[in-house]
Amino acid sequence: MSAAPVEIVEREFGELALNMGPQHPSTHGVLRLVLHLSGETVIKAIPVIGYLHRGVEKLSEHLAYDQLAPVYERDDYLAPTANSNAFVLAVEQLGSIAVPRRAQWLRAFVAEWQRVSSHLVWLGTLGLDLGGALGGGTTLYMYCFRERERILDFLEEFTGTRFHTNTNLVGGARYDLDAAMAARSDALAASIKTALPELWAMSGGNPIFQERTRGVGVISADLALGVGVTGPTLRASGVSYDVRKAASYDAYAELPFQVVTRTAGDAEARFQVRFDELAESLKLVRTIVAGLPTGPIFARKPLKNPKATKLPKGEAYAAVESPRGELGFHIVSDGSAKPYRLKINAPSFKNLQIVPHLLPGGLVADVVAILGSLDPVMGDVDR
Amino acid sequence: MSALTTGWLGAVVLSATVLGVAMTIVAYLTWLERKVAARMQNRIGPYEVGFPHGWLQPLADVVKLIIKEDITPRAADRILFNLGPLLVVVPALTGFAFIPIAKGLAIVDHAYSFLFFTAFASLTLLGVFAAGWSSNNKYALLSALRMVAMAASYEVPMILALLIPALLSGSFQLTEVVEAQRGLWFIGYPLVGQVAFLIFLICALAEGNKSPLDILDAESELIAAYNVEYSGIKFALFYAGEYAHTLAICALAATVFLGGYLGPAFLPGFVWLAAKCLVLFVVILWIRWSLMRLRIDQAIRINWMILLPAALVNVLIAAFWVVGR
Amino acid sequence: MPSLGTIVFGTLQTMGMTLRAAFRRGNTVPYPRKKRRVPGQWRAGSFALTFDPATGEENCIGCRLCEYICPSEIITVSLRKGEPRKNGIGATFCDAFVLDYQACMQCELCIQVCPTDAIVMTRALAPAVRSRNGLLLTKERLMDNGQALLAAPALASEATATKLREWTDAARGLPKAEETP
Amino acid sequence: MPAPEVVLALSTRFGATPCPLGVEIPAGELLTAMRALRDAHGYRYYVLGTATERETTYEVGHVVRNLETNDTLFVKVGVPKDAPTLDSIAFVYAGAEWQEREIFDLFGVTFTAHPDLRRILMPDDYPGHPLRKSFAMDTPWGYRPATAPAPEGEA
Repeated sequence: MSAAPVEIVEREFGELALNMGPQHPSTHGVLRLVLHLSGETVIKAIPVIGYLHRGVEKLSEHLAYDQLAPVYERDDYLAPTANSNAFVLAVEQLGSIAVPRRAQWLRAFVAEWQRVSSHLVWLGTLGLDLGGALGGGTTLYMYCFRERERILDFLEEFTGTRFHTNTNLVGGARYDLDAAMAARSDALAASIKTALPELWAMSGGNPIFQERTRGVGVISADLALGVGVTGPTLRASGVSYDVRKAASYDAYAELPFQVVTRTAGDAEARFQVRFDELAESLKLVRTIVAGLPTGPIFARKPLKNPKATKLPKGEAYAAVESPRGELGFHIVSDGSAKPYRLKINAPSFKNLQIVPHLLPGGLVADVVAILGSLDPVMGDVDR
Repeated sequence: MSALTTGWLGAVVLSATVLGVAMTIVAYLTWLERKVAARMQNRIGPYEVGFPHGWLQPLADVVKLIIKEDITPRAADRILFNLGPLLVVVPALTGFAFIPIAKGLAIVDHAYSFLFFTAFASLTLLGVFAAGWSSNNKYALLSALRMVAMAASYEVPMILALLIPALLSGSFQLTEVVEAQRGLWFIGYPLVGQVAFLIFLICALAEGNKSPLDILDAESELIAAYNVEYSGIKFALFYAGEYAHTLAICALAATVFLGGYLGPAFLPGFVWLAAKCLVLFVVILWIRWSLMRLRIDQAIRINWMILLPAALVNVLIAAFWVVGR
Repeated sequence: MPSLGTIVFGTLQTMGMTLRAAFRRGNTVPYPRKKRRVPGQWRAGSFALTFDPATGEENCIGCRLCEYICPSEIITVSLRKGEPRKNGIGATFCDAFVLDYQACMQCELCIQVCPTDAIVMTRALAPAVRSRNGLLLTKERLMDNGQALLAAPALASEATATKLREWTDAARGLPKAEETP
Repeated sequence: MPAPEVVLALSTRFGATPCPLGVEIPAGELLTAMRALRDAHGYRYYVLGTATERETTYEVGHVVRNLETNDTLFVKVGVPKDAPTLDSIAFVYAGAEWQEREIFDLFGVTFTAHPDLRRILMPDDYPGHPLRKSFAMDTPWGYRPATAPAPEGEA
């Protein structure tokens, strides 16, 4: 939250410094952008983050491994399961803890549903960014939230809460899918699939939407690699890297799915990648339900005193493909029941880093289009 | 001049009545817009205040806005800041004075009422600029600057489109323009009428600040744009001015393209006028709640590269036609 | 710029979409008059300390497992020795039991570790309070909730410690030893 | 796991020693080693910058990845605690800029020749560097759960 050293200069030749955020409808939370404008053209953009910093990494050194998974679900609050999934994977890798096969499939199941729900939020808010709260954007937003609400209702029925499902435990999953819920999941996936053309008609099929996103915020593959953007943002620049394929975790090695890529690297390409991922994920949840193996979902002894779970000395890094990209946990253990050091590799943090490279040259209206297409979640950026 | 406006007292009473009715209509237009938008978004819209369907909602909104704290920023230009809302509302409402509601009957039936109307409709933008400039807020300033760019460009094809009815009727008097449509509404004239109407509709979106051309209060970029610093009753005035402005433009379009008060005789003329206004208003809402916003450079490019040449060619064709007739 | 066909067709497609939507049924639930169904294992409600329905004795044995597992560290329990219970689950009780609901994140770990199903969540919304003290769930408040659950057992969340442990039982779903050939 | 031939090349050229998940490199060689990794070995993708407090050093780690071979490598550098200064690699990998700012913010390691070294997550006037082990968890302004009702009038 560096306020003072950001130099705000309003020079005589008409350069205007515009403080966008931290309270602004289009900065996706509490991002602050210091924009230097010449007319409406952005000359320089300085992102200022940290307004949502909660010190999770320091808190991790204070809590035991069995307590921590629910804490991380608050980081990336649009796809909470991805956080705890990456954490439990790292702990299991460090402690060589076996995970039952059914639990791996269930983790992927919840993760894919949350990917759909997260992408729906992104599409709706992108609509708000491009169309405004008093226009067609809201209509798209409402359609997206209509579908997302049904996913949250389903997750609530399945796990007890709509968001922070807390379904990942070290060594397995927490809630089991019965036949009735499996049937509901299938029906829901089918019905959301029929709603996708409606969302497309409101967004990608609209000439104004195309005009607003095409050629805006182009990220070349080289820039994307050097800055280290990840997830759909990286894949829209033509780099086909998906953690689910490249470093398979959970059940993804057994699941068939396509890695969606585009080569244009602009906002429209990022939109298309995420939109196609919606369909891919809907296919995946149905595949998972159809092939869900039987067996237990938790292989350890029942939870009791968390201080009893000690990991061997060492280091581990495990990552998952969250809706925003590679979300990794690097754990350094000193042999006790608490992490000695825990570092979260947050995808939004890395994706936001590209903002100063993209905004100069564009108009103020492009700022919100680019930010919306990057899909940053400030809880994930600031941790 | 109509007999209704003779005498000072008569004028005051009439103006007060018209103003009261107009403001009530404007308030209920917000209700209509919220309902239409809600339907398109699969929602219900206002429902609880004035159960069912929230028919008391506009009243509640007005009361809320009146009793809210009225804030003037310390660094604002006080005179312009307080003048802004008035400059928006008054010209927008004045426009209604020129709209004929029956044969030869308008509050002001001037020989050049057509031109007066367009002049008053453009005056609201002055209020917007005053508000944006005087707020001493960077977002409001950007909005005011955008307004200048938008007004300078979209006024031109709009006036050119309005020249078509004037050409075809041979008069700048709105009552005459309506009477000239007895045989065929001007929108029905092949090609010329439809192109002019379409251009006018697009320009009306820009004038009335509606998506996809609501560049100057693009709230996802400029928060609340020129009225970002306004609260309470002044904000309500802006809101009312915006709706009155839109409605006035709808009324003009209904008058010069859709035959105004003309219609089958089983209903009085002003009902036909109101119905046509309402239909146009809902069409504008439909466009507004369906489409996203254009960027300012795109909006202005569309204006200079497409609308203006089309309007010019259209005027040329109409002129040849009128001459050859 | 896109072609004229794209502009006309795309715009008509979008406007047709909103027109069709306008004649669909709304999704809004008019909340106070129509309530949505609360799922069985809902965990967004308040907490309760349960009683044994047969004997009416409190179930909490003051073992402090919930205090140890709570990630927000908001539970404070102290142990008290007392008369042995009639239903035979021991002679220890909680002396004080304070749950600071302000910082609770509804992770359900305390319920999962409870050996006697003593702490559960309720399916009723936590009542709105006028001061922060109102969110401090003391033993009396939790026991009041527990008494309410005795009267209306359907208000309790289905996710009790027993059920959660049953779900995560390591032997669950595996063929039993005698069944394997 | 890091590719053995890369580890070998790094150890012969820069005196790197293998360690869990990657290699440890002398602080003076970091910049040239990262350049070599990017240009000669194909580690073009910058994944993560991290730091860990050890007994006498802060161990700064840069994680880079070769997308062709799908190989992730931790490059660790020990920085002495009494003089925590290290070369910035933000000009080699643009992605390191914010990660180094974060390490500077939370650990107090200074990066020389960094384009814009300011605090990134914490307020500018924040005392101390929170992820150091010497930084106490019990800050006076931290939230402590209540165990008894607050006195009347304070709640």
